[in-house]
Amino acid sequence: MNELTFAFVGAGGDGSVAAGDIIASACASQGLHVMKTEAYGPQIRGGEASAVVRVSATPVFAQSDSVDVLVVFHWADFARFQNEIVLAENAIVLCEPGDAVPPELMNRRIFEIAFNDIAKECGSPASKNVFALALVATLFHLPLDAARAAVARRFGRKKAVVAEANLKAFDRGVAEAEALSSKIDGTLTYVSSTPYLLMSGNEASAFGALHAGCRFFAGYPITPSSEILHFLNEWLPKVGGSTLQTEDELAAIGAVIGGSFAGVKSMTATSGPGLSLMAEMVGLASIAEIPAVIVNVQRGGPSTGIPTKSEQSDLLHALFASHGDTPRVVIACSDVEESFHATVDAFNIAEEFQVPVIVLSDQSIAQSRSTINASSLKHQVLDRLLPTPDDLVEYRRYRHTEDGVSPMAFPSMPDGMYQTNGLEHDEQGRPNASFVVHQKMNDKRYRKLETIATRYPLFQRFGSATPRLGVICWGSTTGPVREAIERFGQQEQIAVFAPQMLAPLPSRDLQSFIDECDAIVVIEMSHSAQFHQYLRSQVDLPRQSTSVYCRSGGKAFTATEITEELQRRLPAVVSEIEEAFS
Amino acid sequence: MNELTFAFVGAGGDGSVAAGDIIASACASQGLHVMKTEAYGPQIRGGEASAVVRVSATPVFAQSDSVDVLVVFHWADFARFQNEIVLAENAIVLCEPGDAVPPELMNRRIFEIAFNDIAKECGSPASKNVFALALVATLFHLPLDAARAAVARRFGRKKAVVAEANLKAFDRGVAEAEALSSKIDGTLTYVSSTPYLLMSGNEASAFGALHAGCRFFAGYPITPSSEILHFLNEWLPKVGGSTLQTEDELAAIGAVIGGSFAGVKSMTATSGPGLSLMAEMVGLASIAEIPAVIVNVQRGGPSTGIPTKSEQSDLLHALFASHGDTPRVVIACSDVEESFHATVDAFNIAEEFQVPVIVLSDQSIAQSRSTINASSLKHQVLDRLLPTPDDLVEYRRYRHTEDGVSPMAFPSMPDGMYQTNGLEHDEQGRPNASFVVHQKMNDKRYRKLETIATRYPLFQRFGSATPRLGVICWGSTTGPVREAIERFGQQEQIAVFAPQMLAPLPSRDLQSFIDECDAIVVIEMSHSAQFHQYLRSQVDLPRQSTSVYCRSGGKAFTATEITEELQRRLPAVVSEIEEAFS
Amino acid sequence: MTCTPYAPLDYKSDLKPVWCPGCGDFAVLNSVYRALAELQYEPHETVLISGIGCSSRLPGYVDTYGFNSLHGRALPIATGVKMAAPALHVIAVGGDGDGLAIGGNHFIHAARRNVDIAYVMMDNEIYGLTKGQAAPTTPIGDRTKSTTYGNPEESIDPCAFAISLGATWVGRAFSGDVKGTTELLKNAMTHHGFAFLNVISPCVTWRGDDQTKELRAKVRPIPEDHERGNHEAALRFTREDPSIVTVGVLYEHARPSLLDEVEQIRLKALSDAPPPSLEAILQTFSPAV
Amino acid sequence: MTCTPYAPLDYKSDLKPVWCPGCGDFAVLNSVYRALAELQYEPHETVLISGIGCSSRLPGYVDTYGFNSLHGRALPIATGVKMAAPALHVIAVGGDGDGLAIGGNHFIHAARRNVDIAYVMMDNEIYGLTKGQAAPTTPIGDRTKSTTYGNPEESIDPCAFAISLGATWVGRAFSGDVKGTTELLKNAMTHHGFAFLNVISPCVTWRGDDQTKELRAKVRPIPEDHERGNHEAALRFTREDPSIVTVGVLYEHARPSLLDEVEQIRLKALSDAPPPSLEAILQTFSPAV
Ligand SMILES: Cc1ncc(C[n+]2csc(CCOP(=O)(O)OP(=O)(O)O)c2C)c(N)n1
Ligand SMILES: Cc1ncc(C[n+]2csc(CCOP(=O)(O)OP(=O)(O)O)c2C)c(N)n1
Ligand code: SF4
Ligand code: SF4
Ligand SMILES: [Mg+2]
Ligand SMILES: [Mg+2]
Repeated sequence: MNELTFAFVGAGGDGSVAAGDIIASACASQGLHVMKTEAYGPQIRGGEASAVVRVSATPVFAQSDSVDVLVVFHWADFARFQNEIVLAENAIVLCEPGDAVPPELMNRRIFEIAFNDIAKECGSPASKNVFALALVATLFHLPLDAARAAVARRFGRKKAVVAEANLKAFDRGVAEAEALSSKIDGTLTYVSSTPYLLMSGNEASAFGALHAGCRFFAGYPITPSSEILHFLNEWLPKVGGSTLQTEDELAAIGAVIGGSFAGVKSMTATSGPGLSLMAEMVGLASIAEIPAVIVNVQRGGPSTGIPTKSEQSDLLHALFASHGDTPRVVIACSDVEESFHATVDAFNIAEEFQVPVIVLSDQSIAQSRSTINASSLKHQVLDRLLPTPDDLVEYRRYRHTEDGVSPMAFPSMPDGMYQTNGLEHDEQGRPNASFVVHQKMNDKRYRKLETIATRYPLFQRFGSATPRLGVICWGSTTGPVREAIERFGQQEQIAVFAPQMLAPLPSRDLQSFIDECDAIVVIEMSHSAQFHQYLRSQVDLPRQSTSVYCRSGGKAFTATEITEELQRRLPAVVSEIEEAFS
Repeated sequence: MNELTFAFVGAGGDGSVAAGDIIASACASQGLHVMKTEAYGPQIRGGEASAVVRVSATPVFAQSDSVDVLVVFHWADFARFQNEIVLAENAIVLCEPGDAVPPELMNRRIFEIAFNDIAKECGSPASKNVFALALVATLFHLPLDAARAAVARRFGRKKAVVAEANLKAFDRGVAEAEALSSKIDGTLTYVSSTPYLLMSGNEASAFGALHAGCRFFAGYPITPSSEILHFLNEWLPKVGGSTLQTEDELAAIGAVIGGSFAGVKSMTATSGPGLSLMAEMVGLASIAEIPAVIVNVQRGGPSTGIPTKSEQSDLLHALFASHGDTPRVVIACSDVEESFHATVDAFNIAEEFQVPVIVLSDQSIAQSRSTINASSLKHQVLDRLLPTPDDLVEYRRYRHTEDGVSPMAFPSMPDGMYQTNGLEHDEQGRPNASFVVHQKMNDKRYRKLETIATRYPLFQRFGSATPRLGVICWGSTTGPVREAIERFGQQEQIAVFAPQMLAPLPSRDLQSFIDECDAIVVIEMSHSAQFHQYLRSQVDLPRQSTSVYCRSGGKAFTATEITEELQRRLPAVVSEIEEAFS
Repeated sequence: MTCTPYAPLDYKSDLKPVWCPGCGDFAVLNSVYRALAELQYEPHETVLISGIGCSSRLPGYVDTYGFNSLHGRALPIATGVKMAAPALHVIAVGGDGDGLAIGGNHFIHAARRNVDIAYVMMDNEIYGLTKGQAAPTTPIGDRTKSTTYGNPEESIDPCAFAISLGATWVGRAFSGDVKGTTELLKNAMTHHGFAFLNVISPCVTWRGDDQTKELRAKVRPIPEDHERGNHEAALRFTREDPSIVTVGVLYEHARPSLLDEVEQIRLKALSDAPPPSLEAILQTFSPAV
Repeated sequence: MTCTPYAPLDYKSDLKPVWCPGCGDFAVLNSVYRALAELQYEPHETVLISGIGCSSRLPGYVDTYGFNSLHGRALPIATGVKMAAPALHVIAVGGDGDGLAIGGNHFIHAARRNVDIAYVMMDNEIYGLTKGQAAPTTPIGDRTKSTTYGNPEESIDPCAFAISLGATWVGRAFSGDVKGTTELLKNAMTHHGFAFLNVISPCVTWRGDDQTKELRAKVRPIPEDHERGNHEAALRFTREDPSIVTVGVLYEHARPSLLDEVEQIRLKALSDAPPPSLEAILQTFSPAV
């Protein structure tokens, strides 16, 4: 087999997530492609926990449709995840003897394994996850040595008895697998190669910030973005930077604007509720033309909503929040690797064009871990336009220029002193309430977006070169769409356009894509079809032949779900074309 | 003459605004139509001040294009207003002898009047404004007795000498007018009738709130909305209500949500920066389905922008701010009278449908005073759907219903107890993170908008019944557009569609309007054409035959400006139609 | 209809708490049930309002009217409820992060206004729900998820904060002592004006399983002879030796509450005249006036 | 290049103040010019940051780097500036409404963090710019545009606020006394940590033309023997008889500033190792680690 998906489910303390981690890192270390997600019940500790690990010899772009191998420590804990963890029809299920299998799963291939007893025998009841992972690793031919090494490392820091018990449990798992192997087929076929890195989207964003030269981070904790704060809190001080955990999100973006005004690349990270609180400050950064990077990790909304699950419903807020005519840039990322690139682009654009830039990620990217090739994490870094000595003669901070970008002095630069504000102002930055100045300054600020649109027409286009059906999607929806498209193969003439640059949108490219297709389907995870509303406002979507597949979040898109939606639309394309020829 | 526009300009303390007030109220008391605006320099006291009063025998819908009669106490103070106060070609200008007239105004009909000296003669240098208004009132046949009575009332509360001096100045003005009258023509022709009320948009909103049954107001001062706070602070306690001046806008909308949750109709009022801060709370009101009315008086943006001038650039923020899929209602008002109706509608809809409702006014409506017929300030008042005894049996606060509206208990109602939140929740209000519940609840909340759209398809349509050119505009732009349309008369086949309901938009009516027209022009005061962007996202605007006239705020639209824009587009319509028939 | 008095568990809602086993908030919830029962508050006349956090989940577990609102915003909402419907018993609850970080400004102004509510802060010296970042109450130097090298910021004592800002009743409780906490809750709930109760409520998950035991050993009742009307004396119990946690009523002071003021305003506004009709109000816009 | 020392007016920008004639803020501005000159701060190494209000217009009139930001947000911005560029002189300025109403939460946390900036509040007991509504400093009972029947809320003493929240230097000045204000400004600006200076700066437009005269009569210098290290003693000057306004340094206390802590964190983070390369950081994601 080319790929397999494993799931571990149990109560907090059962070590499901750790088991997933060890498998993931063992596989990544052998050059396998891995995508790992975790999910929890609402209880912070001791509640339900699950880990799903997709392992593949070829690249993967999404979570898989269904799980091939499920380890359940307690069926009671499985209930919470039953909508999320879908078992393949011939899935193999390993569970405790005597723990009643839910009737609807009775038709899967069920094996009773006395996890608890065996772990106890090995010297530690807590080692059952290690036993379980060794068992499945052996059964399905995952990299066993790497897994054992990972266990050794993980428990090496603990007391010796604990480490010993776990290694014993591992070996016991390997041994027990022998007995089962005859009953279980379907092993993973792969060739080991150079190891991949294993990173989450949040880590990739945070590392992207370091790479881009960010040296000041201010933020307020919020799920599912807090890992960015944690990472930078650990690493920024080592490279001469600093972080500030502020009292709230108003202060976070305020401090970022301050740091940036002072000449240092600065960033904050948040999720929907925090981004809502930042609306006013986005306007300040926009009118005072101060670079600012905001990473917003979307979760289920509105309001507090569903903090631990994904949705693509902060889009219109990111694009349009803040009163007044407020130019800003919005960049999407569609996977872990793009979280890195989008963050570096965000800094480059923010700095070069002196605008606030919002990076839109979401929980499914930010908190899942994927394999990444270290060599793909390269990206050119650009800096702010500083005033020349000539510019500093009667320096005008907001001098009108062709592309709207005026050289920006920073405090400590002699002769660069200027007084700025959030009021409308003239070229010197002096408050000015006249229509003429206002009109000209609005022009200047919006002109920057035109240049950005030309310089950064960022989008992905893939699939058929001569599409009949065009899919437009963005962000984390792109992965499942890609997998769905690949299932259709080339004959079906489906192509996908996924803009990374959401504002300014690469409208020209998008319009020609639309014009090439006979029919368009917009796919997104927002109940109110925010992306479709936005697209309509920016490009011309043919009234008759455009359809939308949108739904609420709280459950990941699968390739199968999208394949079905596309299939449903393919006959329409066909009949329409027939009509056109009739 | 059918109408005249007067302007008074001077330094703070010159009494320009008081002069305008007295003229306005004298005219209103005789059944004349009046629109009065004020403008100031940035200095709070002692800076430049101006008042412009348009007086007409027939209804007026906008500020006039130009001023017919200008009283300038100091030319130096006029400079600040020169873009706003445009003098008619044959304008009459009254100014101090020896105060040099700006060269570009030398061609107007200039009369030197020794305001200062005469006022001193009357016993108070501060009475020059009264002298001046009496002079112009006499010259142009404004209601003189009413004006004198207004002066008497105004100064009756002051010291006797002051009152005397002012009445003396008034009589002196009347007398001086005799001498000038031969040189000045153009008097106002009108028939006295029953008096009108004189109200500002902010007062009309505040009164609308009282009318609708609002008994709790929480707000934070901000220009140009503070008058709503001031009015309600004075009047709510008299009708058993209360106001709270909060520490910030987050608290203001929070307290409103609290008051409303407790069963009392509640409101806040703010301007752009405040509305930006309220973004998160709008989401809470939306998901917890708590009625909340927010009056947002737009000013120049972005950020602090131009606090004292109008713009229509909070539109997209009002429509889309707050992360997540957040249904809300947005209602526009286009003049003072509509400020009343929009506010009552806002309460009716908020209460009946348990949604947050944003009323969008702007500075040009909110702070200008217009004549209103008291009898037009009637409006049906609707209340919240309370649970029946049957509903209270195993009460489900968020029960799924056909129109999405579930009966809402309030604290102190026995058996109505429920626990709500901003998390996604089930029918009982219990937090629930499952996709199925989320999808269904999103459905429920958005379903309410559908009913609202059917019940409240609020729009104005006027002009030709068989339009070739269709104008779409909203809010304060409607007044100048109406005046422009009237100039064209019936032959030109221009019609106007101005939605009062911005969300949900009366899309069906709007679409048929669009489809009726050969060409469409969208007119708005926003640099980034926010209204046009929004319209595109909601209805189908023909790509070829739609154009936009938008610009930054900071200067009112005039009927002439809009007439010119329409004129420019008329030949296009003609040629297009010709093409169609060729 | 027979009238049996409410028992503590009559206030229990159907929702099962999602707190971690051993979390101090369970005991706070029990104390809330008891206090409500001892005061025989009508469930339908009682409103619990919270922000966001583990602790802010509490209103969901109490079968009164309840509102688990936004992070940091319990107090403005509670103020709105109380002003709109003064007859209700309004209790705001939440975490230390909720009330002192993002909600700090509302705390200042609720205290200053002396709004007639009880505010119960479940203080665990950490952000529990977001999985262990430093709160404004986290001791300086402590390592947390967001303070890898030790917390650089001086912590706030919530009681000192409340006393300094004008709260008219300030107490400290330890959640492990349900009887004591119940008493203090009752005191806070029946106080006239703004009452602040800081309940030390351990987070076993992010502050360590030993928290409860360690705290129990530190708890001391406030001396009988403490003058609770004395500002300076009260503040002394907020700068204690770290080995002591004094519980009890730290401060109490009588001044008019916000609702007293609102009532005064209504009287002044009418000055014995009958309430004006809408028509009468409208006539103030008549140019003849 | 000859080096003439900066004179006060060298710090004056081209922008003409828009304050009302007689506004107390003119004198504050003069004191700022003088203090900068006496300290010989390099204009390009100095940053003034304000919120929104009449008083917050001040940075526009000073030819250093300046930022008249958003209502209530001067302190977070100033904190960001100082953390990002510690060598700068960072001075936050603004009104009483700006700092105590909408900005109150940032004041709490700036003080607690002991961030190395001076914060100058121009206190006129009113919202000037929005034309005369009550501020948190407006005395209880006062009528303003937003308190038709008298202000129902107890006012805040900004110095008491700052002292209680952990500011390490707190002073009060009267704008009419330029010499005294200049001295106190210099003190605040050179203090190590968070220094708060409350400058009583009358609003003649909304608090009456007599404000300045009346205040001048109330001003008293702080007694020579005042122990500025003593919390309780300092607080006593914040609960004064309304006929007295004591000016001077109320409180001073030494503790590590935020930047001291940041420096410590950097040292701890590296613990003598050289700064890691990006590649080294990336390798922490290698599954083999
Ligand atoms: C605006 C906003 N910012 C951040 C968050 C994330 N958040 C939820 S609870 C919390 C802090 C919880 O700490 P505390 O209030 O002390 O409650 P505890 O969980 O410790 O009981 C944070 C930061 C949020 N929900 N909303
Ligand atoms: C978010 C926001 N809310 C409200 C305002 C309106 N506003 C501007 S200044 C101000 C208060 C001014 O008072 P203060 O800070 O004391 O300054 P002063 O004018 O008295 O010097 C207010 C409420 C605003 N600009 N932004
Ligand atoms: S994380 Fe801490 S505060 Fe939250 S429920 Fe668990 S123990 Fe309680
Ligand atoms: S309104 Fe008051 S504070 Fe503002 S400039 Fe005038 S006097 Fe000064
Ligand atoms: Mg906490
Ligand atoms: Mg003030």
